[in-house]
Amino acid sequence: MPVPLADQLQLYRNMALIRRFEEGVAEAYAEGFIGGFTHLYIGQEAVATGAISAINHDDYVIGTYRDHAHALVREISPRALMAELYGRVTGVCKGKGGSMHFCDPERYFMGGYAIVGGNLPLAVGLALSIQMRNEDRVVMAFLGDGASNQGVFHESLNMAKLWELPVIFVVENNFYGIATDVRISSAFNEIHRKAQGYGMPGHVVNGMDVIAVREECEEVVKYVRHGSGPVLIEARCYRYQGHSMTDPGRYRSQAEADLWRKRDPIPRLAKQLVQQGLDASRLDAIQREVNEAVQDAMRFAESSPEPPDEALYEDVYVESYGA
Amino acid sequence: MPVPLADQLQLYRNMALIRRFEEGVAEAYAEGFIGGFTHLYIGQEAVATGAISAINHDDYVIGTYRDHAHALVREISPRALMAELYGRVTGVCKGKGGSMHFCDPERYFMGGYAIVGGNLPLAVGLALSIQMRNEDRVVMAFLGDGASNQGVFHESLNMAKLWELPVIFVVENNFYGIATDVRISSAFNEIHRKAQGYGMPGHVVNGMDVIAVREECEEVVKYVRHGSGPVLIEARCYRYQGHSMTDPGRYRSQAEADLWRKRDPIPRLAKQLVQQGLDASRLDAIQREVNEAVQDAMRFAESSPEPPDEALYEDVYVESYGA
Amino acid sequence: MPELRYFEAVNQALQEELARDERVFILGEDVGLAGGTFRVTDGLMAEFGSRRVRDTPIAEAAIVGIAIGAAMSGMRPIAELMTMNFGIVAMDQIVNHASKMHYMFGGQVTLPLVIRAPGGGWTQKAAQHSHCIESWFVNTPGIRVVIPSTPYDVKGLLKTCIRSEDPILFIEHEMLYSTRGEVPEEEYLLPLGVAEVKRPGRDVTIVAWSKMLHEALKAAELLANEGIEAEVVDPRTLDPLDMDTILGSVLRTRRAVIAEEGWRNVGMGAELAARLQEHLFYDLEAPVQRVAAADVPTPYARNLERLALPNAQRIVEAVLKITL
Amino acid sequence: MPELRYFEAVNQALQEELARDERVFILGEDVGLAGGTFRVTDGLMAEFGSRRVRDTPIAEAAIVGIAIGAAMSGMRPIAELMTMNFGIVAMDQIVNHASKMHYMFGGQVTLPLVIRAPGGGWTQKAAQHSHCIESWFVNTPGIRVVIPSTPYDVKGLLKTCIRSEDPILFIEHEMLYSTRGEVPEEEYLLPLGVAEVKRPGRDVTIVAWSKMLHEALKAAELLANEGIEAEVVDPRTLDPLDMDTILGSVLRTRRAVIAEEGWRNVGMGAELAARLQEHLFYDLEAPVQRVAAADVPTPYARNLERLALPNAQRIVEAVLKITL
Ligand SMILES: Cc1ncc(C[n+]2csc(CCOP(=O)(O)OP(=O)(O)O)c2C)c(N)n1
Ligand SMILES: Cc1ncc(C[n+]2csc(CCOP(=O)(O)OP(=O)(O)O)c2C)c(N)n1
Ligand SMILES: [Mg+2]
Ligand SMILES: [Mg+2]
Repeated sequence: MPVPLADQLQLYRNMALIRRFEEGVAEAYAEGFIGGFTHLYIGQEAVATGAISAINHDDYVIGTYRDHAHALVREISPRALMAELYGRVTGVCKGKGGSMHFCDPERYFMGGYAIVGGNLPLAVGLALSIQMRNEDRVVMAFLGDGASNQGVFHESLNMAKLWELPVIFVVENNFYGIATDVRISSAFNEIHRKAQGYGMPGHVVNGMDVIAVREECEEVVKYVRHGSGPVLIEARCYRYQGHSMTDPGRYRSQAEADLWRKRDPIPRLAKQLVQQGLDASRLDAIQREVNEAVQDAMRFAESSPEPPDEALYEDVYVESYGA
Repeated sequence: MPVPLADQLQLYRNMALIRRFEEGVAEAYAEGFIGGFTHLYIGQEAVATGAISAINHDDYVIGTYRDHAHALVREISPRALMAELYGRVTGVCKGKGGSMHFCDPERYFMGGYAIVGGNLPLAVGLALSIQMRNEDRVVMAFLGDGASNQGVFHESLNMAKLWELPVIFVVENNFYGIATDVRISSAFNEIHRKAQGYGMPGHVVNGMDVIAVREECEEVVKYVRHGSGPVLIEARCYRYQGHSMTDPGRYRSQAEADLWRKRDPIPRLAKQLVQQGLDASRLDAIQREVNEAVQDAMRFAESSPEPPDEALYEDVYVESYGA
Repeated sequence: MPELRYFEAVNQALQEELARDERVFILGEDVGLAGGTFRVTDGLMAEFGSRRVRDTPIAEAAIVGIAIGAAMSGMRPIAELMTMNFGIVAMDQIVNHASKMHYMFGGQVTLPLVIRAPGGGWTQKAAQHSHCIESWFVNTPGIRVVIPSTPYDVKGLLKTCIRSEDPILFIEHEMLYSTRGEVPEEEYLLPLGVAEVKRPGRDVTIVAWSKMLHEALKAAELLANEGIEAEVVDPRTLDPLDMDTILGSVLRTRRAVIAEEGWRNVGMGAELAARLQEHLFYDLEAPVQRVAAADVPTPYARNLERLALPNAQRIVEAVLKITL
Repeated sequence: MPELRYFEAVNQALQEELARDERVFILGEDVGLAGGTFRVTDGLMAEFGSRRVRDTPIAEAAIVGIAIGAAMSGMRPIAELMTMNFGIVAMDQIVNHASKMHYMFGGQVTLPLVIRAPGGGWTQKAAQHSHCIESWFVNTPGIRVVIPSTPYDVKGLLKTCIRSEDPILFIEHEMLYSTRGEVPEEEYLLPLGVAEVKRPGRDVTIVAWSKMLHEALKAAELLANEGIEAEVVDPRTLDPLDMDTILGSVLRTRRAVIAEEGWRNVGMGAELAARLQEHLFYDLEAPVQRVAAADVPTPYARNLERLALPNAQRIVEAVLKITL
């Protein structure tokens, strides 16, 4: 089924919002408002945007430390996200998580995690909940190419397939784990084929084309929701920035970067939209709108208070005891 | 190349020795001479015997907690092994390791390990040593079907293949990890095909036929020694006893056990040898010889002293310091 | 009151909570068909089915991680690690995930999760299979550590833990499973963070838990023959820790010995000794003594293992050192 | 003497040992082409090639396990864990394999193995990326724990470790990499198990290591303004631990504060406090004080992180508590 125009516009808006949001993050980081590790998604927008658009609002999403985009697509407000990055009490995790640990269970966004591969068994656990309660839900779990070399990746795929759980593993293959080229980290760098070792379907999709990602995911989600078991999707993409804010990214050639920038998913969709007869001014309006949303989020974050001192000892445990 | 008669006799002797040794272990365990966890290999003799007979004496072997057989095939003396089981200072590890931790680096037997899968990265490390020093050696690493679900299995296969290291992973598929049937633990229970996920050749062999194991391994060892990278071999076999001395093994049906006992590797080879014209009395002599060796080992172990008290604090570190 | 063995008490707690709340389920290696390595889950799969008593592959990191994922989405999983030794394989999931999520997500996610695992040495299981490493998890904020010593305690505490909203590491002991003790027929729950004086005494306080509690009680008997009345306190839960009861006891006896089966160096005993001297510096009549395992990997040989592990006799010696 | 930054001192030690002994090699994530996350291995792949400075996949358990296998067959690997946080993923290989093999195989196998990893918080890396968990490894017999605080110490100790026959966990600190200090041009080695008095004083002993050593020195400055002369002792290696130097110092000052960045509950400070009261019960004028991280997962927000982590001011407060 072709993606309706309204949905295409929404995809465009989300990608534009992610890009603009992260540009704002980079500025705020440079100005010292944001600390810690902050990993930008710029260049990869089509993956989270297209994939998450293919599921329902009450399907679970679980991510990594590179998680701003996924949270935005889940419609967590830019204000709550930016405030989290600024370490303010108005942040989505009250300032306690930061960039790598966005979380909003009310929007079924089950968190960002900073141990490579560590989120994958959690994804399987979410899917097990669904199966045990006969819920009509799926789990969409994101991971990087590098994560597919970790032991828990293997354990998670095995158990997801063994129990035929409703989980979709979306590998954001940006070809690098920090500075390490996938070719020197994976014996088998056709990552989607790793699924075969578990008897699980594995697909590959152009992660620079949001429509392609959306369509592929729609198919897969149907299969998974239908109870046919887990699927792995490899989305090939590229991050334009360094691995994190402190990485100049010198391990990649200019030629390689240029090549990928030519495939930028945002102008690509813009062009397609205009070809479908959309007035280009609509896109400009969206750009202005997301720009304003990000400016607003930054103002909001900056003017929000830090967490109170008492927060230090809050939320370590739910229950307190005699001692 | 067909296996020469002398070698066949040696294979027979080793299988007979393993079986008799372990029968002795079971007796000694029942009498309280042996403690801890003790895992018998009875039924699986053809695997260690055939596989290790295909490598050189200075190729590395590394095993699991089910390691008596591998140590015997490596020609560690039954005395040193039995004494280890009795926890005596004359044991191969001075009584400190016990059944699960046989080790004799002089015979290139690099240890038994009791954490399922934990020995696999060590095997890759041994192979890395070989490659870095351009030695003419291979590593033969043993693991169970259950171990192939552990994360380090995946990490080890990936890195062995990535670096094209000279290691042979021999999966002793006895179809159970303790009480757990391989079909409820592995999404893909054609274990040899798990190698495909790493672009590694995977073979399957009848682990109840020592000649088949030997011949398959000879081929594989040639390939690996030649520098063509790692290989995985799945040897299908069956343990007649419980998982360890305390396991009655009720999770398996009598019919299943009977079926496998009909395939017993020792009478099978005996029959083949007689068919080749060997006088059956030669085999009886071997049985008497290994019986005597085991009796001798048990007497030796029983009469050996326990480790002295000082041993408690010895060998924690090689080097001592001011403090 | 009927007598039960420790493993039967665990089994009862599990059975009752599985029956009470359908969100509760068990997963682990050989917990289902086999009924558990130590018979702890015997009969539960037959009663509750293979979805709620679930056999897993040998993959401890995933077992714990899957339990976390299930807990954060409203289930109440009980993950069994066949032994604590294998918990080390799952360390990242326990420490970096279970113990941090409630806090780092600003309280939005709760993890009603129990990780059960038996620890301990004593039967020549050798270096890789004899761990008492509760101190690492007490060091880690965000996860509770419960470590009961009797059938009564294990049942009452486990039921409370299963109903708790927090992740809890519930440490049993392989040598305790066959021990017996009275367990009421009617339902009861025991609170976390409440120590119990298992034997009153006025001359010295011995703090001990898990299997060492029983060694401490034996030691107290022996000491009584010498005219020394030892008070034996079992904290039962190491996090939360009922420091009040311990301080109260030592304030009366003015002498303390901590006995643990784990290694001495930076063990739980160190924490207790450090706290006692902080709080009771002017009240203590003698330095706090620690009885613990020798700081060596656990040896296989029977005689060496006995030398390595602490016991009643060592506790007696430690007490005599500060009471004579 | 030339000044070097801490990361340069580590780099020099690695470079010199790689050049000296061809059995030495490095493996880890991004150690080669990228020159190391903290520039520690910069230039080494260019000089020694990609076999001896080896980039690995993200698979910490295998990285450590492969290093063990290489060490037991005669190589001298240096495994880099990008940070200590990821060491938790490799916990089983470190604890169940590296630390036990020499002993459980009766001394037949030696593991000349260094595992390097930086720890620590301070820059809002949040809960999963801010660990100081040295106490777990000190608790574990069979592996040494070295934790240097200055460029001079880190170079001299690392070279000794690389030449040692034992497995060693070598813990650096992310915040120390850019600090400067004098490092001689000629070769030198520093012994393990020898603490250093980094500042002499007569009124109180502060024991601190890694980044906290520097906070302790700052605290000593502040205290000097108040007329209190603090002696600052850096154990430099936590296993082996030079207890003699620490006891000697406290015997003179009769007051002690232990400062560590790790959590307080069952941290290394507990061990030191426990030992001090054992050995110097009648000599101490006041209870041993511990300054440590708040027992909470490390929060992201800058203000909360600062509240959570110990610093010079807290050390001053602890000292004042027992000197006034
Ligand atoms: C267990 C673990 N090891 C190492 C790291 C450090 N690290 C953070 S991100 C990263 C690269 C991950 O690469 P990939 O999975 O491809 O994801 P990407 O960053 O490219 O999105 C590494 C090595 C970590 N966070 N966790
Ligand atoms: C990490 C770990 N988890 C669990 C165990 C307990 N355990 C010991 S042997 C075993 C079964 C292993 O099965 P398999 O790999 O098939 O080998 P087999 O015993 O059949 O030879 C288990 C679960 C262990 N020793 N280590
Ligand atoms: Mg990547
Ligand atoms: Mg098996």
